[in-house]
Amino acid sequence: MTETIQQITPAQFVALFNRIGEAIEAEKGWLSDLDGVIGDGDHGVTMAIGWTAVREALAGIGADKSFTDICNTAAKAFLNAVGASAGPLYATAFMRGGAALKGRETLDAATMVAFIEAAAQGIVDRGKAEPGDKTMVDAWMPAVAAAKAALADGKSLADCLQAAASGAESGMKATADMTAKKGRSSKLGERSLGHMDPGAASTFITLRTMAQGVAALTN
Amino acid sequence: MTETIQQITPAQFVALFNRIGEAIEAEKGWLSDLDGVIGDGDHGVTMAIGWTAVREALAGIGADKSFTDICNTAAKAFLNAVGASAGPLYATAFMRGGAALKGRETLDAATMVAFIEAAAQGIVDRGKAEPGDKTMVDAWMPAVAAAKAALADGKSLADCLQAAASGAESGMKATADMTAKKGRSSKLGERSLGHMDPGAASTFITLRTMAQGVAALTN
Amino acid sequence: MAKTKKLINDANNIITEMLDGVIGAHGDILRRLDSNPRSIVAVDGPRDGKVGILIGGGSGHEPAFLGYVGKGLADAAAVGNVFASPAPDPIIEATKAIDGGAGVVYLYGNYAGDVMNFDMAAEMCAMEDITVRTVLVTDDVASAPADKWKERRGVAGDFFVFKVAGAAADQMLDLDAVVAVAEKANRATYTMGVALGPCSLPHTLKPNFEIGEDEMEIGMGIHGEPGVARGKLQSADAVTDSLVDGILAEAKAGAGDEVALLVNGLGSTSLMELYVVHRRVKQRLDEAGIKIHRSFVGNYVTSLEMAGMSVTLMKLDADLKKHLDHPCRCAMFQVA
Amino acid sequence: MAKTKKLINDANNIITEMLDGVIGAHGDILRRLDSNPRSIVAVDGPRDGKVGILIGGGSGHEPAFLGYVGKGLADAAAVGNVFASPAPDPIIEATKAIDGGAGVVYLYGNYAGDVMNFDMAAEMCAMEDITVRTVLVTDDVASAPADKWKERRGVAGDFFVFKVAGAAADQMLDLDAVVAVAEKANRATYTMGVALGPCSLPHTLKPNFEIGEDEMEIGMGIHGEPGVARGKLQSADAVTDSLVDGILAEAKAGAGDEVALLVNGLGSTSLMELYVVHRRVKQRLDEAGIKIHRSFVGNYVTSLEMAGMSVTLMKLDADLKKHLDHPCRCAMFQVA
Ligand SMILES: Nc1ncnc2c1ncn2[C@@H]1O[C@H](COP(=O)(O)OP(=O)(O)O)[C@@H](O)[C@H]1O
Ligand SMILES: Nc1ncnc2c1ncn2[C@@H]1O[C@H](COP(=O)(O)OP(=O)(O)O)[C@@H](O)[C@H]1O
Ligand SMILES: [Mg+2]
Ligand SMILES: [Mg+2]
Ligand SMILES: [Mg+2]
Ligand SMILES: [Mg+2]
Repeated sequence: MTETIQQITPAQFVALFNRIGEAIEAEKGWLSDLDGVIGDGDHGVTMAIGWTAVREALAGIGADKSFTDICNTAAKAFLNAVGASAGPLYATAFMRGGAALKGRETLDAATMVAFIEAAAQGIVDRGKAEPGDKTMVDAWMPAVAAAKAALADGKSLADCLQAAASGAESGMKATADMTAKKGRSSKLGERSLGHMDPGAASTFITLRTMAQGVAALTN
Repeated sequence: MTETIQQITPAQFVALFNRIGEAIEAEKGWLSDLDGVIGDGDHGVTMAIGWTAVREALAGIGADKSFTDICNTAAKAFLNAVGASAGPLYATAFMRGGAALKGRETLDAATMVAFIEAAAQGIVDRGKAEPGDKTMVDAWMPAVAAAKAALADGKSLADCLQAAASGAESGMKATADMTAKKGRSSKLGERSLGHMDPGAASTFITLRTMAQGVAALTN
Repeated sequence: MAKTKKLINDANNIITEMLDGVIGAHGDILRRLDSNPRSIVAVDGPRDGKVGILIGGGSGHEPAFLGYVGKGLADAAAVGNVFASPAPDPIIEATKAIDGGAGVVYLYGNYAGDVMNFDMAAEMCAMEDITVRTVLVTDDVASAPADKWKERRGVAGDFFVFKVAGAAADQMLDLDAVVAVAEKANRATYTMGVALGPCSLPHTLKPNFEIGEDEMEIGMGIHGEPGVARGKLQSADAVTDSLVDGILAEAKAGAGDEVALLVNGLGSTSLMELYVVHRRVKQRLDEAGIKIHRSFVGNYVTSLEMAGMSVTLMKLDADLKKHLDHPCRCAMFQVA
Repeated sequence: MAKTKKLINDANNIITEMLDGVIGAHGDILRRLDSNPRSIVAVDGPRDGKVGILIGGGSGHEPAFLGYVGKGLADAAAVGNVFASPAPDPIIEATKAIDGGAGVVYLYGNYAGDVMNFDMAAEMCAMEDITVRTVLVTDDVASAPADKWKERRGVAGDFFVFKVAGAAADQMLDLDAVVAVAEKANRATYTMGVALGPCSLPHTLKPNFEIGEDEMEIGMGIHGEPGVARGKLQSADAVTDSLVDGILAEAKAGAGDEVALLVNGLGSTSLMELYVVHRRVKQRLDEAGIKIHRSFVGNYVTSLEMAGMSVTLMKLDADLKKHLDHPCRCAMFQVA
């Protein structure tokens, strides 16, 4: 029986980014619809533009580039292509995540969890949102907690990512019960109740796609 | 058995005008719809505004006023309230019709036919449209012809008016088969085929209402 | 079908209320005559010895017509009901108010209703010894073939003809000269438009024409009068190309010529789209070696909230150029 | 549901094509930086010793923001995607281009995305020794309670704050003074809006919110962000009254005060309706003894083809009045 791999290379990391781009492209309608209800309706458009730019930038990246280089290239491409809220938030996540991978030649379960944690912290630092504010932070935080728990339990790389994705999913769903306090929808107050936060949804798609991508990689 | 009257007084003439105003008000949606297809969609609005102004102006008119005074008052009120194409056309019709009634104290079949003929001529003079151009002229001309024929046949006042109304009706219907050559819809060319001219329709409503109004008057 | 939504009170009062708003907002530039509340006259502009410029037409085309009244442009506008020519009275009163003894020029788009009302007014004014001359704007290429150009409608090209004639009068040209300039401007001005969606009249609150969810209509008039061809909506470049083709075929403009360009919005088409169209027009003119002397982009002659736009070219000579660039100060348009 | 109709080519190129159009039409007033095509800079305006004024935000609000770049108003605009803040890069490049050694002020509406991107840019500029100060516009009364005014969105009031700050900088006030004037203008500016219908983004071509055929939403944001209350559409006067009530409760303006008034269209609401609204606002202000120093009516800060409008008051003192009246020459707005 083939086994899923325990560590990935920079080239496989690039492939993961491409896969996320495809998933975002496929889900952009849903993301924009979510944003239409409680925001300005562009989150899917913005994410798709950003990820197209990321894929284009990574298409030209040298095989010798490090995880950090890859992350910085993605960050820059994403940020400049989109601006918006998503731009600084995801770009900071990529950069911080990339910094956490400095010097690594492969990425295993522990470093992947460190990557996710640093990315999440980047989003918190950039946006200053608190848990419960109904933002993507509410997907990233439970994702990090679940991934760390999985790692402590000695889970595999794929399982740790799957834990992160599941954490993000419950976090995303929980945003429906929150009253927005940051971002465009914060002006909505009570009327935001019952609707999921689009940034939390794109976070879930990102982490789910990473988990699926790694699960599909076999030795 | 009561008989319909053979001549009407200025006061009854004013009542006829009021009745036309009510009919136009009731049909304004239809007139605007017709104009929407081949013109700019305002003919019903315009006619309703004009006839409201006529009714207001006639509400204050002295009982001693002549047919000519009544017509001039109506003409002035209509023209100033609406402008548009309908304004000068109908206002000229009222004025010329009124001039044809100069000195009359009652209005019988012959003078009524003269009134309609003068009104129609006013419209031709003002708009310079020819028969077949797909304008209200195509309702007025057959109305005049039919009314004159009825008069020559010795028909009653009511019957002469009924003949005018029927003439206007067939003229109106015939405009559907014409290609517009005057007014807004003239730019339409072939595409105006199959649609009745709104001004011909308001002409029909006007004459039909006069016929009905006189028919309802009994000695 | 549900009624369209508008911010109005009573549709019967809408023109009066609009004019209250206009005078309330722009009392430094516009005033309303006591003798007729539908006559809007420039505070600064009309003066002894100057040819008076009177424009007008139905309402619903704002900023046309009253937005173009002011120093250096028109002296007065006569205001009609929505999409309906003004009656003779407001035209007559405005004519009297702006007559400086040098005659008055009536400038308006060629529509049967306007012609009848303005002609009636002109006849009355003649009886009071005011010389009135009329120049009809006939820029809408789609509305009649070239050999019948006198039957064409006036659409967004109104703006260019008004601007040029207003400048000529402000520079104290005499009546014949102002009329000649206005006629030259009109003959040099070509417009083609496209409509994507209807507007609704305040009285009816229903769309004034029907158009498929994926259709456009080339050549539709500014009151929703049907145009020359209906088809599937195409890309901005393809639409622009058909308009430019139609215009250039007539304007006979070529390398070395200079033009003024107006990309006009009909009401609800965004500036973003209008600039995308301007980009394509300029590409086409650049290719043809035609120089754009001045560009105007925005809602200049509208049809309430109709969706769509038009492209207008005015072929320039030194004279037209000078008048186009002449300063003016109106409530809704300025050249400094 | 059918897609909405727009005159576009590829939605992915729409900002580039719009900017091609803008530069092609207004090359005498605006230029695009080689270093970043989303940085639009005034041809005339930026100069040594003058505080630079940089405005910006998402596209789709035209004439905001780039229409307000020009002599006497803003020196540059950074242009984002539709309804999305510009990235730091175009902000940084524009900052460098307009820095005259006296510092640069960033002025934009208060949105999370804009704050993050402009702050990132400001940090980068600080590293290159350009002093940047930021004034957020927070005029949307409906978007947060008075005690949390700093959380309020910036909407049509952008225009007043930009105008005043631009004039102050053009008059060579120093950085502290320009910031102080901009902050004062922002605190004196109050907006309430109403939306009647949605717009659609070029990428999605579907309405960005749903609203009943007979409904309106008070306080909706200029990107279709939900407002404070939804209800049946009322008469123009009733709607205007709720907006004016909301504004006056906060502005604490009364007899003897002077204000600037902006009746702003969101895109597809006709000028006719905007003037009907202006009429009512003026009635209300007249009743309250508040004097309108200057009125602006039209599409100043839009949301593509959204239907609706907003009312903005800026309470004036001698200083704000002077800056408001200061001449400016922009591609889409002029004070002569
Ligand atoms: N301060 C913040 N911190 C964290 N996330 C935020 C913050 N502000 C906004 N967001 C996230 O950004 C998402 C919206 O992104 P997007 O629609 O792309 O940008 P915009 O709001 O500028 O239109 C929200 O759903 C929310 O998850
Ligand atoms: N020159 C003309 N002669 C006779 N009737 C005309 C002429 N021009 C227009 N009409 C009539 O006017 C009607 C349209 O009137 P209306 O809609 O009120 O005015 P407008 O065309 O100015 O909107 C047409 O249906 C036609 O019957
Ligand atoms: Mg958004
Ligand atoms: Mg009509
Ligand atoms: Mg009409
Ligand atoms: Mg956005």
